[in-house]
Amino acid sequence: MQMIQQIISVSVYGSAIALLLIGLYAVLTKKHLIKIVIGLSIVDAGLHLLFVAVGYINNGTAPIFSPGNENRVLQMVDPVPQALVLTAIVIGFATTAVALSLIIRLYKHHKTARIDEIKTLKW
Amino acid sequence: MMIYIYTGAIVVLAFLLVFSALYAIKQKDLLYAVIATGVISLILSVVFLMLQAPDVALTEAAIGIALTTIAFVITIRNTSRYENDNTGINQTK
Amino acid sequence: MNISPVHYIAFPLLAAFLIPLLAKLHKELVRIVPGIVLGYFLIISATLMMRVHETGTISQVIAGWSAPWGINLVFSAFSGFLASLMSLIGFLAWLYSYRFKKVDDEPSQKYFILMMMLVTGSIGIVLTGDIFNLFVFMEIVAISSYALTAFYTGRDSAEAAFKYLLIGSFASALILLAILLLYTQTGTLNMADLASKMHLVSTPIKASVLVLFLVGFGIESEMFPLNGWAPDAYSQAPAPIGAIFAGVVVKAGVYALIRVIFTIFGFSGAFEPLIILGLITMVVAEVSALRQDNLKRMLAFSSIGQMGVVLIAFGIGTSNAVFAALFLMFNHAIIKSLLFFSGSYLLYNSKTKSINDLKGMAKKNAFTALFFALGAFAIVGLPPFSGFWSKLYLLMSAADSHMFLLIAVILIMAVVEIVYYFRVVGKLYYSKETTDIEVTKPSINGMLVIAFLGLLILAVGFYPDLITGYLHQAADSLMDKTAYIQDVLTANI
Amino acid sequence: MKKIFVILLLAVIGYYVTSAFQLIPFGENRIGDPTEENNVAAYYMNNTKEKSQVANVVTAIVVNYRGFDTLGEVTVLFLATTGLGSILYRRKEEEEERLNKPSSSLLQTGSKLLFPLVVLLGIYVFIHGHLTPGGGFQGGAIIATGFLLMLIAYQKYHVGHSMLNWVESLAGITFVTIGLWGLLTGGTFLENSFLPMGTLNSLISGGAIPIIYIAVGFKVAAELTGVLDILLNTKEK
Repeated sequence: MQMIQQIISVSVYGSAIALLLIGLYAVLTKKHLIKIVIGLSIVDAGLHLLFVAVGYINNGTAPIFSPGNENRVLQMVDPVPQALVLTAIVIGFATTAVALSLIIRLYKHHKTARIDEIKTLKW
Repeated sequence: MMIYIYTGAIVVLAFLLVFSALYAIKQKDLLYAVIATGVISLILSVVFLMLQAPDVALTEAAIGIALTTIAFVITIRNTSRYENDNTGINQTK
Repeated sequence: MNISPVHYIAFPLLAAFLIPLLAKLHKELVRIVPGIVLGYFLIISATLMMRVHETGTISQVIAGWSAPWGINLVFSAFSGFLASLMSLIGFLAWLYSYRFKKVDDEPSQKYFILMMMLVTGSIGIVLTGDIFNLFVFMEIVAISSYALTAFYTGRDSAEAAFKYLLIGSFASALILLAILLLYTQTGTLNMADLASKMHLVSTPIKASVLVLFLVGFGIESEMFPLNGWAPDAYSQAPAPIGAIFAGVVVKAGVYALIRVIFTIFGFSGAFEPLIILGLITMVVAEVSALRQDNLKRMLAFSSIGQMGVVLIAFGIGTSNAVFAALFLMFNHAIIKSLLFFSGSYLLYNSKTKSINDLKGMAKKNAFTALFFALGAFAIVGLPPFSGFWSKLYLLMSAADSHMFLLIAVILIMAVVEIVYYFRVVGKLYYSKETTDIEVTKPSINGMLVIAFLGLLILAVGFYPDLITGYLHQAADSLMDKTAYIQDVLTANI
Repeated sequence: MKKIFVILLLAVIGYYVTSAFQLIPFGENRIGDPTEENNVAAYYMNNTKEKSQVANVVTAIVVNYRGFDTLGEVTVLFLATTGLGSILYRRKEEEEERLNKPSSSLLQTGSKLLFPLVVLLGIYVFIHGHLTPGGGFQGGAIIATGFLLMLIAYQKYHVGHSMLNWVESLAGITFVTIGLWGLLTGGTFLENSFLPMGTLNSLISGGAIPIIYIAVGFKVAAELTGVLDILLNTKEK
């Protein structure tokens, strides 16, 4: 049992942190703007997974009082991180949309979407 | 028995997550990369369901899989499809 | 309906949602309604400041759930001071940009909505008592500033906005992670409740949360080395937005940083990391400002340098130093806005926005040049102006803490500041040749704003007592962590 | 060279994040006994049923306890739509038709059939937000997917901007007005007190929570559709 818990823990936390790092790697090294935004959304995905993972309780149920089991409060997983993630997902989409629209405008202007071909983007 | 299936599924999904993330950043064809990001969202929403977060799973499914992917695809259609595309600079206009 | 802190948020949102419909009625409403809202902010600020002065901190709960369970807004002397300052700058920026663009253009409708929400979001950051709500308001600020940075289509504004967006998203990811770590350890998101439960958090997690917040909010408050976005954003955004960035948005970032360090982590006394980061920020920015040719970029670097000074002052952490920091923030907000407003008129027709285009501008545009010079004198801290007092108080508080090396560095940087500001003023007044760039006379509302800010600088310069009393109260309210917790957690609905 | 530096940096960050999360055991119950109300999660679980009569605790948190966040979040989306409009703004004369080859008739008929179903599903999801998983955001996003289908299938299909504006504004105004109603009646902003709470697990329960979630649903649907519409209509010349 201990072993199984360990495996689940490692795979959930591990994949979430791996997503964070992979996304960050893309943001820092990739040259194409769309790749950078993909990196950002991978970072976001990792964060969202971390939020949900932290709220999970072994053998918990979803935080909904469905008819019939209205008294299972003790077994519910933590609802707060889930509520926060809802907000974070929507905000993440808004940021991605703005980033993509900026890319479209940059492409119109420079006819390219690569950082190394747009001088003013270097820093 | 259920617990083993559950554990196995989580492990497989975790590997798939990391694999699609790596694929998404390695793939030079941006359309495939974007689809890989969509797959990440898809797997995530399954994982959210397994972690007893149906609300989040539904949101991730609707926003992450459908809308974000489409927004990326539209952008790619309006810009360039390949990561190493230098055509813009060589074009005469 | 009594005036309460939530009006700061509710009415601008109502207005923002209404404006697309009002635009169908009459185009002019699009510009006027944000002005009414921002003007109403001034009324709220005045009323609530008076109430705080009489009865102490106002803590308002939202949705009927008292403090740790629901979200609450806290209008203390400290947050109230910042909210009022932001309202003032926001209203002036609106007045200045009232004739900004032809109103038939659709983007001007969007400009005013975004500008109003930029100010609202910043005020929300300052007032909220909930750490996740702070994050949400930060995103409101972020999205509107990305869009406003990219507002002009002609320039390289999309590049600047994209840089800003990248760094901004990085910051918000870090802040989310920090919030998550704190939540797992304390089971709460209310800042007062967090502050009282900080002892439950183990040291390694505490350290990583502190680092995450320091970097995340450091980006918003233009702290070195993550301030690469600032000069581009300032120089590409429309001038009134530059003023709002300097006077409002950065202040919100600094507020968040300070609230986390002083209240949640409860540091009291000198906090060395902040002093060191502030020092590096200041030195790097002031030296970079020397080399700038673009006036707006120079102002941006100067702004970063000033934020470095503010961070140093907060880092010293004595009551007098915090007072000096608040005074510096006040001065920076009004003086930098004046410089942005007048500078943008001086360079209105210049393509490059280069300092060289200012040659002999004083003859052509005496009014604006005069106030620009006044602002330049004030910001470097020359005696009769308000900037002098804040620098003096800062140096005095540093001397109290025996940080003499710090004083030396600040003084050297003041000399650097004098050099680059006087170079500009010299170009304005003592240049033999004059540019052939056409001058644009400021519109009447622009002149009003510039003159008002100039007079405010002079007034505070001659009678610093006008605000020092209030600033002392604000500084004390920030330093008193237990009172904050008390005020928030025992507030009745 | 840069890559090595980045990988080193990531290794350091990864090490610290991992060691931080090793202190947070996965699956551990950090809430404790809900009836003791030691933390917000426990309080929400213990009180949602009686005080709000809402079956879905996440909905109660999103709409009621932390409704202010939701208002802010809806505003973020609204600002994104507004911002997109200004970033990709073109003057009238620059506007042009989307020139694409027409989609296959299979896609067209399929979309026509699916569209009402998808919209219906979305509406179902946000009307039942307080009972079952889902709610305003999810329902709104599903409806936006339906419009997206139509936008892709029919080149000529155009979502009326005027209609989007109306829906978005009215939904937003409803949300804020419900909030201000609480203030007007002497309570607090967004207070859920002016409607009867109803009984748990029935459609009409939870006071104003379903109404707010429906408003959020319409608003999110209009905003997301607006975002996609703006992106789709900027064709590169």
